[in-house]
Amino acid sequence: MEILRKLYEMTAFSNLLDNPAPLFMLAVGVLLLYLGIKKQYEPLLLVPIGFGVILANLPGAGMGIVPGDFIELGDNKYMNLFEIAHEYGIMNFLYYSLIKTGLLPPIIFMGVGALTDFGPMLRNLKLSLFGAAAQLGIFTILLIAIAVGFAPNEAGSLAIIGGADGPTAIYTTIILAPHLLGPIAIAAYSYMALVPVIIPLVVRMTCSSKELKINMKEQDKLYPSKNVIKNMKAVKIAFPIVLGIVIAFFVPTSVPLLGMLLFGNLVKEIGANTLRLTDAASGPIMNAATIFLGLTVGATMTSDVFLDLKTIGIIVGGFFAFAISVFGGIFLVKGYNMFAKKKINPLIGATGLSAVPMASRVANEIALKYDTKNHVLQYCMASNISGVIGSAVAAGVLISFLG
Amino acid sequence: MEILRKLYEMTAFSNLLDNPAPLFMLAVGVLLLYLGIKKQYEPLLLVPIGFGVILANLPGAGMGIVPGDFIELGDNKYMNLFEIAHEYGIMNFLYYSLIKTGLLPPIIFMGVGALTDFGPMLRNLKLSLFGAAAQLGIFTILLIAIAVGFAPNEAGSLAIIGGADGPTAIYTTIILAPHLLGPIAIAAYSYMALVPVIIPLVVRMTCSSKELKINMKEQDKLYPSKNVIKNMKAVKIAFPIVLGIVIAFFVPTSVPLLGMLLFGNLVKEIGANTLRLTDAASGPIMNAATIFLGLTVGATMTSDVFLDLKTIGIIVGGFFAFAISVFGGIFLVKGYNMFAKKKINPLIGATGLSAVPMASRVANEIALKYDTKNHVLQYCMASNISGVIGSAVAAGVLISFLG
Amino acid sequence: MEILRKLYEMTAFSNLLDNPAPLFMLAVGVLLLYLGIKKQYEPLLLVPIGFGVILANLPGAGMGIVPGDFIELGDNKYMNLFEIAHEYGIMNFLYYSLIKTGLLPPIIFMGVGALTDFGPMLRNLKLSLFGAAAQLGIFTILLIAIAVGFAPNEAGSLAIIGGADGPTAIYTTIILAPHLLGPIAIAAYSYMALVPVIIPLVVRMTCSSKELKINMKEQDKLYPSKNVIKNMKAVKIAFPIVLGIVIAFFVPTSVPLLGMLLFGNLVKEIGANTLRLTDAASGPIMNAATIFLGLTVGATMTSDVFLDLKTIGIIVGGFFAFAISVFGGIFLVKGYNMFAKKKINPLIGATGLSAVPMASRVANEIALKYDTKNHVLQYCMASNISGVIGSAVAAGVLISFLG
Amino acid sequence: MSENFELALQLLGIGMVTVFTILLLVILIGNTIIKFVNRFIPEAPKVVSSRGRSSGGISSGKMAAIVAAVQMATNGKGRVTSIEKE
Amino acid sequence: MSENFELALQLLGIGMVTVFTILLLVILIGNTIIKFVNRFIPEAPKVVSSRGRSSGGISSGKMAAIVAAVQMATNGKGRVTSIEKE
Amino acid sequence: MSENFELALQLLGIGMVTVFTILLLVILIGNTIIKFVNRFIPEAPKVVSSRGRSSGGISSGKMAAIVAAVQMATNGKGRVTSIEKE
Ligand code: NA
Ligand code: NA
Ligand code: NA
Repeated sequence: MEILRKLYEMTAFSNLLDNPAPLFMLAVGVLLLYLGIKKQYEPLLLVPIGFGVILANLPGAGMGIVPGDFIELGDNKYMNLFEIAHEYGIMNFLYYSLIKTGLLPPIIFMGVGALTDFGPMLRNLKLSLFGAAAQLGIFTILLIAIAVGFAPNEAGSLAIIGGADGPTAIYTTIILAPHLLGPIAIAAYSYMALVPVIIPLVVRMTCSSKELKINMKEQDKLYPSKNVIKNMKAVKIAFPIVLGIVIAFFVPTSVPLLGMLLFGNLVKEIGANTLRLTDAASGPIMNAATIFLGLTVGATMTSDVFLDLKTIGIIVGGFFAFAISVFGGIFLVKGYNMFAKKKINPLIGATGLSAVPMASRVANEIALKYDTKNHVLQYCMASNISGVIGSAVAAGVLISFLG
Repeated sequence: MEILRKLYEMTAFSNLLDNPAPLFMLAVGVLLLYLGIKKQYEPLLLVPIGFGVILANLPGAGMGIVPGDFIELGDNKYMNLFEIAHEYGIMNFLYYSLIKTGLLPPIIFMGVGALTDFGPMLRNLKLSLFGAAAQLGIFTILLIAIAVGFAPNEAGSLAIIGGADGPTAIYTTIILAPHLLGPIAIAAYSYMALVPVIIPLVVRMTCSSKELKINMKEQDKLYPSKNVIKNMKAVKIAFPIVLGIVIAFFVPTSVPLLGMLLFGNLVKEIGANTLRLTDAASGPIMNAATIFLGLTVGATMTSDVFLDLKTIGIIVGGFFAFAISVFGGIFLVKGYNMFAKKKINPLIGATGLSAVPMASRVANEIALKYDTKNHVLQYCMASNISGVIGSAVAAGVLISFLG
Repeated sequence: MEILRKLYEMTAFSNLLDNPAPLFMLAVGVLLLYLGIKKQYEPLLLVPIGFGVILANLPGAGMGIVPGDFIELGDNKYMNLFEIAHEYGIMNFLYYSLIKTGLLPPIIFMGVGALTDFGPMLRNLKLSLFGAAAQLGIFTILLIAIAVGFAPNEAGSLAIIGGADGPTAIYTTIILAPHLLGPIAIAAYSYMALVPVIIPLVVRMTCSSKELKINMKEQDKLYPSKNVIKNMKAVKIAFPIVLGIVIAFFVPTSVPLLGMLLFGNLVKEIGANTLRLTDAASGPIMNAATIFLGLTVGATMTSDVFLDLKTIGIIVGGFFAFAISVFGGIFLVKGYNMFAKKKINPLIGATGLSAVPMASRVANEIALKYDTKNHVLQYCMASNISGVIGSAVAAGVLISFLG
Repeated sequence: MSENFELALQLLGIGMVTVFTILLLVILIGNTIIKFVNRFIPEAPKVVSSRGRSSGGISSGKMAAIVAAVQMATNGKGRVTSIEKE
Repeated sequence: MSENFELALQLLGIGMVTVFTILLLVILIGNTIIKFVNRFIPEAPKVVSSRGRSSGGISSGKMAAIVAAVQMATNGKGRVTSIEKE
Repeated sequence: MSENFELALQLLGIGMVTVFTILLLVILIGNTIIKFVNRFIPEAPKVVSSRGRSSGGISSGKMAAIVAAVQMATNGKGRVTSIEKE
């Protein structure tokens, strides 16, 4: 009997009897895996996050992230990383060295930069402006969240979901409200995956068939642009350097994100001479960062963190942040079209949201539905990419004022 | 003359005169390199370990791992990693951040998972049971080691060699008896490399020619199994998720190892959608982890650690742990065959040991020697892979009771 | 108005008004990018360094490396890495965990080793001696720098530029004078990139046309060497092991660099059995290390560090260190030729500098200019590679006496 | 010592029981999943995405032909690690 | 609360102004760079260095031949990613 | 200062002596290993395993043949990314 008692103590069943909440969280983890695997919602992130949720909620396994105050010693002193590993295990070691330090989101942004082509944006620079309008969801939801009673820092983290950019949302939340990291990351990636649902929804509610048939290429023929780019390679090399410096003067807090994005992009545009760096940034570094980011962010979702009214607020608020951002972009196009001769398809406003490149693909499909010859993809990519810059800048503003 | 004296002081010759023991350790390092390079014993591990032994024992180079109490400050406080690097150099920095934290073995297991195919096991699930029987060596040697005078935690580390699984042995030792890490890791990998010697030896001592001629495919024809797997991909995706959760309830301490193994496997089975993660986990992450694990584990083998009676105990005990594990698997097959109509080839018991996939290949060759048409590889792989789970579970038990 | 004031405060313009020096540093960063991208001066290093300089000098971005005493707590205690990240951001986190610990230069050397072929050196072992003579610049500039008023540790860091080897220069500087890391790394890589200018310059000043026409292959025919290598693979495997051990006895402080170099080389020479390790060492590990080394070394170059008279000393001194090293190699050849019958082309002395493999290519081109049939590349590679060993040994001496 | 020995004896029991329990569970879980999948999602997804990269979509017959060609051309010393489709 | 709300209102203004300012700057910078490049360095560098990797040691002539063969044989749908020599 | 200068002078001596010593040792070690190997293990191992990866040592003629074979077999949809030798 003694031996059976010891056996029982080794298992996690006593923990479960004390607190069955983890069982619910395991279901959440399985749901996220289902969304990532079967529904193919951003599987690169939702699969590690879902598995991280499961690992964190296996009672007795010690894989859940402990709250930040567990490692604070007061007086601005913290446990060191070795002590964290020793006391709270490898997940907390990874989380407190890679995530809580703010390291991985900029690292992933470096890889994103190395995979980004600013070409479409440079060919249609004017369209970048819609990447600004489509940040409207962020600041509107910030207002509403604060009105509803969220603390300003939490409201900022919730609002940044409207930037439709995973690393930006995570980076901002690490700084403003790390205790909400799990739900916010999941909401951000889930809604990014739901862009094929959200964009058509907002478009249908706001745009007429006539507007959606606006053919950008014909407009370009009617009103040709004066700019020809004679040496695209040189432009693409100079652009990230100059842009990085100038933006930094205005929003220095956005540098860790945007600086790394532009560094990755520069290295890629240089070409063969720095190919080793491009390959590393967009390959092993980014992939490894994605694994550890996903697992550890998922592992922050212990039951006491998730089973909170704020989680519902984040889920609802995140959705509206997305929708309002899409609306913001569309709205600016409509305003522009009222005054300009050269019309713009409102879908190009909708993609200002970012969620690159899925938003552009979705928008292109909508356009083709209304006119099978109306390919808007390249134009959408212009506002789409500028939306990444837009939300990183918005994140910088939130961090400056609420951090 | 002054200049010559200074020159002499710069060199390591005075250190060597004080203590010539490192010379012996250098020979051990060269021997390990010889085994890894020329004899091709697990070269991926034994070459870095051997070189690590050499680096650690170069007098004055400061590349040897210092004992854990050098970095303890008492009162559950430890030197931080920066101080460790500053005081004891890069090898200790790597060791105390990657190994002593317990990080690398689970990371390597993630890669192992991404390279593992549970298919053969799922097609012959019943054979998994022999992966349990073949853990017998672990607990038998634990008993003997304690009887001989090893402390329980050291005995547990020694015993886990019988799991025939490198990362599991290293992980267990990090937790139970880190001061024995070097000899135990070397014994584990050496005996894994000696599987082509150990398995035939035990088989010859215990199995009759008639038993070894049992043809699994013919048995399958005589007694066909009812189970047909209609959608292997779905099964392979669900399996690591459900298995991970259920095992965790029973042996939560096995989660860092098994959880990461199953995560790696899940990501691989999902396929194209998470290919970036699979590639990272089984490629650069695992390879880099192997380099640093090998070098630092080797670097723990300073002369005062190695030149100890316990080392001999580990070498002898490790061998018997392997042999008894093989025997355990074979023994259960024999017992099963006494009662069942559908006979099982005892080689399938022998491979329950794990040491994937070499054990299966060796067993297949033995079978072919007795009957050139008797291919048992796929059947052996079933018990072989289940042996990995078996030893990770055994490790969890040891950690629960002795950690 | 209030809102505009807050907007202004968020920007970096107030910082710039207080201290416009960063603007100058931004220009330096852009210049380095120009050299790396357009002039193709060591782009793998100068591009990340240049971008790091820019990041560090964006006011308010918090990406500049803080001086070492900011993280010292006195009494041999230091802030832990988590606190450093928390207080000073990700760049300092990366710098203090990867660079200040001395980790990345040996890691890069492991990759260099995995890409190095000792074959040419083994076929012409005698020529290795010129890799010793070409360290003359190091110790000469050390003398001069001290005479001019540099502190001995700073003089050592400056002098090691003459080793013409980036990781060696950086490693030495981390230990001797980390506050000079930026300018020294930049000088080292810039002059390595300028080898096609420096070598011809020194050669023209010191060598006669007749000397430069010495044809090594004809000399080999006239005075054939007795050594034939019957089993190059075995030699190449034994060489790094034995060499590593023997050098370590003489200059143990060179082990972190040379040990890792030889480990990388060993793993490569073993071939298929350790290919995973070779690929990791020379691919993702080295490339990732290069990115983070470049960015963080660049980020040490804040204006107060760079705008110092010492920087000019480093730039001038570094150039002469290179030139004197080239001269040293040539001078030994001339001396040798005075006594030996079998003449040596002085270009083989010039490449003792290292700067592999560019120095050899440059030398080969010079030789071909004087005699279109005189291919000296393979001979130059012998002294060229030995120059890497030479400067790592010189670094070990400097660290022993000045560290 | 004898106390430790008792612990070791207990662990021999606990350990082997646990390991057998878990591997029986492996069998149980495996069979349950197989039955569940056979009943509810018996069809494999149309697109084969097993590995995705390398030889994705190239039929095994063609693959064999290629491998054979390589074998011939290289005297059996070469092997095809991957063939990609665009 | 009302104080926080005021902050949120301000941030709505500051935020959108900043984002628009930056993206206007993006347009300005982009156009300036394009004009500058068009005027001062209008020619692209001669050497194509797109991907560059591998094919080290294989003469560009041979490489071209191989690429052409692949192009022909694949109707332009295949591409050679790497051919490595020792 | 003059003390430092003396140190520097000493280091000039120590340093150059050490560097020459080491590189003489390199020569000595190299020659010893070559002689040892020539005497005791003069034969190279049969299996070439030098680099292994991608088409190492596969002649370009053979490579072309392989590429062609792949094209044929895959209707031009496949491509050879790498051919490894064992
Ligand atoms: Na956005
Ligand atoms: Na096992
Ligand atoms: Na050198």
